[in-house]
Amino acid sequence: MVSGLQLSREDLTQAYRRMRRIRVFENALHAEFAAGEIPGFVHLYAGEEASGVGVCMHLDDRDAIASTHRGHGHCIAKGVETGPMMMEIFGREGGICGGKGGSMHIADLSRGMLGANGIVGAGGPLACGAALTAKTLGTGGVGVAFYGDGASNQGSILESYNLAKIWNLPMVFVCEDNGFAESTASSWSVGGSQIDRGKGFGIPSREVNGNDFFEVFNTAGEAIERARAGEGPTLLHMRLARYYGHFEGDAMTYKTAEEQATEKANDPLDFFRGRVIETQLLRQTDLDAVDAEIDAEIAEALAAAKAAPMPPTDQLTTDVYVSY
Amino acid sequence: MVSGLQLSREDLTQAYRRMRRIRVFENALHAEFAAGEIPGFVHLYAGEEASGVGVCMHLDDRDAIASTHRGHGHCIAKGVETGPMMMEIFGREGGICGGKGGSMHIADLSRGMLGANGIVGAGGPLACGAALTAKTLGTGGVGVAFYGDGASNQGSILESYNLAKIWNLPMVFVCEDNGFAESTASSWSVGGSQIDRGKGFGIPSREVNGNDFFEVFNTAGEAIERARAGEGPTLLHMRLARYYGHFEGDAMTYKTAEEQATEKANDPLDFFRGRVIETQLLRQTDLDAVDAEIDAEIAEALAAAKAAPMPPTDQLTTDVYVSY
Amino acid sequence: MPMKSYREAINEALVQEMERDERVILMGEDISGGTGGNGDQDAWGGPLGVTKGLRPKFGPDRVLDTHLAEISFVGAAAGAAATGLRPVVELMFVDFMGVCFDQIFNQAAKFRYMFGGKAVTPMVVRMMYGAGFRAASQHSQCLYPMFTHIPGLKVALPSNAYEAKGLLTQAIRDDDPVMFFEHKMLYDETAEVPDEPYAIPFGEANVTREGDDVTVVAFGRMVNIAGQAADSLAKAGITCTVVDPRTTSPLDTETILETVEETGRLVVVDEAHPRCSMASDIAGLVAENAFGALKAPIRLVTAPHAPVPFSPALEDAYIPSVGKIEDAVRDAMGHGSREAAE
Amino acid sequence: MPMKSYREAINEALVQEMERDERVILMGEDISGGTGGNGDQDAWGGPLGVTKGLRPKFGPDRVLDTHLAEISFVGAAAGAAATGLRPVVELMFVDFMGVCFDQIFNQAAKFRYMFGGKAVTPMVVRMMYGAGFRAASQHSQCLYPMFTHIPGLKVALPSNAYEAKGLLTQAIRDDDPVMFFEHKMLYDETAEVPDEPYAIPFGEANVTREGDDVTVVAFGRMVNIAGQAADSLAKAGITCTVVDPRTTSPLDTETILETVEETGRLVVVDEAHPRCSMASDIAGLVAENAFGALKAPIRLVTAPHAPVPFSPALEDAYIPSVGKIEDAVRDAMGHGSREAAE
Ligand SMILES: Cc1ncc(C[n+]2csc(CCOP(=O)(O)OP(=O)(O)O)c2C)c(N)n1
Ligand SMILES: Cc1ncc(C[n+]2csc(CCOP(=O)(O)OP(=O)(O)O)c2C)c(N)n1
Ligand SMILES: [Mg+2]
Ligand SMILES: [Mg+2]
Repeated sequence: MVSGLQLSREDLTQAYRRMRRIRVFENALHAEFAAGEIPGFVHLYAGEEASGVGVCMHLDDRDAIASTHRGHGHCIAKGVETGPMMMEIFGREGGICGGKGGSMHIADLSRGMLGANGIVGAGGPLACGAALTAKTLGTGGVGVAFYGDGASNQGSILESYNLAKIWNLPMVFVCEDNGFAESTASSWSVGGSQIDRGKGFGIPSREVNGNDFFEVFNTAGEAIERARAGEGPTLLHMRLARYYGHFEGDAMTYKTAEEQATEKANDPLDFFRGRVIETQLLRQTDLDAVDAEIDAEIAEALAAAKAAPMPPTDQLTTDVYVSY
Repeated sequence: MVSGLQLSREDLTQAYRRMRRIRVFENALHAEFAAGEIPGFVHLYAGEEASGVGVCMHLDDRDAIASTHRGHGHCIAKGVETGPMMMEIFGREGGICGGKGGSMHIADLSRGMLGANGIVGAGGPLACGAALTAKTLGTGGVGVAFYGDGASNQGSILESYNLAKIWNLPMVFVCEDNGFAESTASSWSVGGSQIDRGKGFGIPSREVNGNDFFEVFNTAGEAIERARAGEGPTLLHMRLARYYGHFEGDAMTYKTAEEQATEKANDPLDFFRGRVIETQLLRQTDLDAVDAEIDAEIAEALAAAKAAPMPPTDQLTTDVYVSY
Repeated sequence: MPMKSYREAINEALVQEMERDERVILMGEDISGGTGGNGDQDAWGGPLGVTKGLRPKFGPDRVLDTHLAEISFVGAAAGAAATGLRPVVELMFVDFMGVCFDQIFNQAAKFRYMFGGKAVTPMVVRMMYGAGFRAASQHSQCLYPMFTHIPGLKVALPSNAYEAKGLLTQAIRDDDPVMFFEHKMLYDETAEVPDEPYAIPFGEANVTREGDDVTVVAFGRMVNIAGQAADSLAKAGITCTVVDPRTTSPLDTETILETVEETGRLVVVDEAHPRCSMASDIAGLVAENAFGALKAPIRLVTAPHAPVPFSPALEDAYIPSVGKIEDAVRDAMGHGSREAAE
Repeated sequence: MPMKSYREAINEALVQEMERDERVILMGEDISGGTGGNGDQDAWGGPLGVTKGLRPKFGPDRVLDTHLAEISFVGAAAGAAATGLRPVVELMFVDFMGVCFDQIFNQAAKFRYMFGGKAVTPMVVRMMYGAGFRAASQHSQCLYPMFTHIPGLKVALPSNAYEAKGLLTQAIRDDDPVMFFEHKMLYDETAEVPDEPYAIPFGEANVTREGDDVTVVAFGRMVNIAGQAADSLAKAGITCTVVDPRTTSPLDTETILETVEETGRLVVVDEAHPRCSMASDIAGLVAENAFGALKAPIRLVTAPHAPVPFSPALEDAYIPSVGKIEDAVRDAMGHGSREAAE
C-alpha cells in the first residue's frame, strides 16, 4: 500500500482540493446562514476535513459511505458535486434532492453516498447493508460508516460493530470524535474508550490523529485493504475538532477560548500545507492555484443556488413511492 | 464480605431451597406443557439456577432486578411466591398479574422484581432506572439486569453499559450465557467477548462459572458491594446451560447429544449438593428435607392453579391506566 | 388446485422469487437456525418453521441468520436494498418493531422522498402479528395502523394462503419497502394455491362476498371471521359485501366507496386497537367521500383500547368475534333508513 | 395576567413541579448542557432553551444530562418511574421515537396491564413535533397518532402557553405515562399564564370558539390555525365551534359529539399524515356516534401522505393552512342539508 507521503502529485493535489473545497463550502454556508439566507438546521464539517478526505481518497464508486447530520464534508470527499449540493441546502429546484432533503439529507447514490442523516447513529446499519451488498455481489466494494463521538453510544452503532464482525463484512467504522455531542463532552459521555470498545467486539481498532491527513490516509488505507481482502471490519477513532458550533447559531460557550484556540492551531489544512511544502511534495503555487479554483467554484455554486427557483408545489407529493 | 463457603447453615439451606424451588417449578411446567395444560410460550430456567440464586442471595427489597422471557427463576430467586406465579402461568384469576401477564410478564414490584420481559434486552435500561431511583433517593439499593448471550448484542443492553458507567449507577449486569439464543450459538453470534466488551465501556468485568453457586455468590457479592459503595457497575459473564429447549416444544436438535450430556453432568444443583456435603456444611438429610418441602409446595401450587377459575371477562379493560 | 398452508405458501413464494432473482436474499433470527452450533443446521427454519429448507437450498450467503439485534440487521437490509440487493428480512413478531422502527420509518420509508426520487429501496419486512396464540401483550399486537400512517411504506395483510403467496410475490418484486403482516393464527390454515408463481397487485381489494345490505371491510385474519359472520347472517336474510383490501397502503378506496354506494351501510372489522386504527381510517374515508350514500351510522368492530391479555378467557374476549360482527351488522340494519336514525 | 411564552410556560411548570415534589427529576440530551466540558455549564438548556436554568436551580442529581442513546435513558426513565421517581424525560424531537419506541410502547405503556394493575409508571416524555421549521423529513413529524393508538399511554398536545403550563403540570402529577407534544413553532408565542401552579385535567376539551354552523376539531398548533380560519369565516357569516381536545388520549368524546349534534357539520384539522390519523379517528367517532346529526360529509384537513419536505416552498404547501380550513368549512356548508348531499 502506498503511504500518504508516497502519493503522486496529482493525488496530493486532489486531496488538498477536496479538503479545501469542503472548507470553502462550509465557510460560505457559515456566512450565508448568519445572513439569514439558509433555512433550517445546518451543521458544518469545517475542521474535520482530513478525516473525510483521508478516508475517501481510497474509495471509488463500488464503495459506499453512510454519513451524519454533519454530512457536507463526507459528500464532497466522496465526489458529490457542490453545485447541486448548494442548491439543495438553499431548498431550490435543481438541488441534488430536488429541494426535498436539505442539508441533513444530501445523498448521491450514484456516487456511493448513502446520505447525510438526521438520526444520529442511523448510518451504521446502512453502511453494513452496503457492505453486505458488496460482499454478496462480489463487487470488491466496502462500506464505510462515519459517525460522531455522541453517536458512538447509540445502540445502532454498537450493534453494527457486532454485525460487521460476525458477518465478516467489508466495513470500516470511522468515529469522528470532535470532543462534543452538541454541548456534551465526549470525555464524559463515552465510558471506556472507542478502541477498547472496538476490540471488545473483536474488531481491530486504532486511534488516529484526525487532523493529520497522512495518518488518516495511512490507517484508512490499511483498514480498507483489510476489508477488500475479506478480512472484515476495522474501527478508526479519529481525534479532531469542529471549528464552528454544533449547528449554526450555537455560541459554543461550552468550549473555553483557549480550547478553541488550540483547535484552530491544529487546523488540518494548515497541517497539510505545512507538510507538503516542507517535504517538497507540492509547491505553494500549486496550493494557491487550488485555492483560487475552489473559491471560484463555490462562489459560482452560491450564485447559482441563490438564483435558482424554488421547486413548484406540485412536487410536494411526488417521489414518495416508485409506484403507488 | 463473606464468601459462599462461610455462609451460615440457614443461608446455605435457603440458597439450596431457592435453587431447588426453581428446578421443581420448571420441571412441573415442563410436564404440564407437554400435557397441553399450559397456554402460550414458556421458557424454562432449569439448569441456570446457580446464577439467579447466587446473585439474588445478596439482594433485599431495596434492590430491583430486571429479567427476561426466561424469568421464572429470577422471580423465585428474588422471593416471589410460587403459588401466584403458577396461577399466572395458567392464566387464572389469583395469578400474580391477574392472569393478564402470563409466563413472559411475571412481575412483583413489591419484591423488587421488575418483570420478566417479552422483549429481549429491554430489561437493561429498566434496571438502570431502578438503580437511578436507588441512587437518587439514597436507599442503598442496587439494580441488577439479567440477560442472555443473545440479548448481549442488543442496542438496549450495550447502551445500558455506557449509561451505568457514566452515571456511575449502582448496577450489576449479569449476562447469562447459556450458549444459545434460540438455536443460534453464542460462539458465533457474539463478536469479541463479553468481558472485553464490558471493559471497553470501562466496566470491571468477570467471567464466572455459572454452574458453581459459590463462584457466582462470591463474584456477585463483590459486584454488589462495589455498587452499594458508589463505585459503579460491574459485569458478570455467567457461563451456564439451559436443560430444556429454548421454549417448550423446541426439540433442541442444534445441540449434539454429547453436548447435552456434558451440560447435565455440570448440573448446578448436583454441584451444590456435592460441595456442601463434601465440606460438611450441610447434611444429606438437610437437603432431603428441603426436597420434600419443595415438592409439596410446588404440587400444591400446581393443584391450586389448576383449580382456580379463569378471570372474569370484565377484567379485560381494567388496569390499562391508573385513571382515564 | 393443490391445497397448501399459509406457511407453505409463504415458503413457496420465497423459493420461487429467490430462484427468479438472485438479488433476493433473506435475513433474520434463526430463519435457518443452528448457526455456529455443532448440532443440526437449518435446525429451526424460523420460530414457526416458515423459512425451513431455504438455507440448504440457497446457501448461507443468501439465507442469513442474524444476531439478535434488530436495529443493525433491519437497517442493514435497508442499506442493502438501497445499494442493489432485494432483502426480505424477518422481524419475527411485529411487536419487536419498537427496537428498530427508526430504520424502517425514518430510513427505508423516506429515502426516496428525501433523496428527491433518486433512491429505490426494494425490501420486505416479514412479521407475525395478531392475537389468539396466548402470547400476551408483547407478542400479540397488530400495529399495522402505525405502519399505514407512514408515507413511503406499503403494508400488506394476506388473509389466507392464496393471498399470502401472491402478495408476498408482489412484495418482493415491488420497488418500495413493503411491510408484510402474517397472522400467526393462519399458518396452518390451507387454501388452494397454484404451484406457479403469481403476483397479486397492491391496492386492489378482493370482494370475498357480495351482498345488498351492508358492506363489511375487514383486514387480515378478520376477513375470514367477517366472512363467517356474513355467511351466518345470510341465513337470517341479511346479505353482506365483504371487502378484503389486501393492502392498507396503498388502499383500494374505489372498491370500498363503490360497495358502500351500493349497500349504504358500513361495518369495519379491525383486530387492532380502536384509536387511529384502520377501522377509523375507513370510517373517515367513507364519511368524507360516500356520506350521501350512508343510511346508518358506521359501525367499528375492533379490539379494545387495552393491551392483549394473556389468559385465554380474556384473550378470547379481546379478539373481534363472529358474534360481535353480526351484532354490528344487525345494528347497522336497525338503522334501516336515515329517517329511522333521526 | 402576565404574558409568557410557551417556552417559559413549560420551564415554569417544570420548576414548580420540581419544587413541589422532589421525586420529579429531568433527563435528556443537553437539557442542561456543557457536561464534562471546561466551558460554561448549563450551556444549552435544551436545544431550544426550554430547560435553561434548571440544573443550576435543582442540581445535577435532579437535572441529568444523558448520553446520546435514547433506548437506555428513556428506558431508565420507565424503570425509575416504576420504582418511585417521577421522571420527565426529553426526547428532543418526536422523530427520534423510532430508536427507543419499545421502551415507551411495550414497556412503560404496558407495565400496569401486564402486571395486573400493580404497577404505577408516572413518567412524562417531552417531545418537539411539527413542521414549519425547515427541519425536513426527520425533524418535522407529528406522529402523535401512533402514540394515541397505544393503550396505556396518554397524549397531550398543548396549543398555547397557557395550555402548556397546565397540561404539563397535570402530566407530571399524573400516575400514567404521558407523551407530551410541544410544537416547535409555538415556543416563542405568548399567552396569559398565571404565576401560580395549575393543572388542566386530561380528557376535557377546550372550546375556543362557539358557532352554529360547523364544528372544527383541531389539534396542537392547528387549534390556532383553525381559530384564525373561524375568525375569517365569521366575517363571511359562517360561525364555527372550534374544539381543542387538548389530549388525544384520553379523548373528550362527549364535547366533540355534543358540538356536532349542535352544528351538524364536522371538519377535523390534523397536522399529521392522513392515514390512521387523529383526523380519521374523530371522523370514525362521529360517523359512529353522531351520524344522525350530520348534515354534510365530514371534511378532513391534514398534511399529505408524504414525508415533510425541506424546501420552504414545499413545506409551506405541506402544512394545513387557514385557507385550506376555510375551504373545507365552506365545502361542508355547501352541503347545507342531507337532501342537498343526495
Ligand atoms: C437519535 C437522535 N438523537 C438525538 C439527535 C439530536 N442530535 C443531532 S446531532 C447531535 C449530536 C451529535 O454528536 P456527535 O455524534 O458527536 O456528532 P457531531 O455533531 O459532533 O459531529 C444530537 C444529540 C438526533 N438527531 N438523533
Ligand atoms: C427484541 C426481540 N427480538 C427477538 C425476540 C425473540 N426471542 C425471544 S427469546 C430469543 C433468544 C434469546 O436468547 P438469549 O438472550 O441468549 O436468552 P436465552 O433464551 O438463551 O435465555 C429471541 C430471539 C424477542 N423476544 N425480542
Ligand atoms: Mg461529536
Ligand atoms: Mg442464551
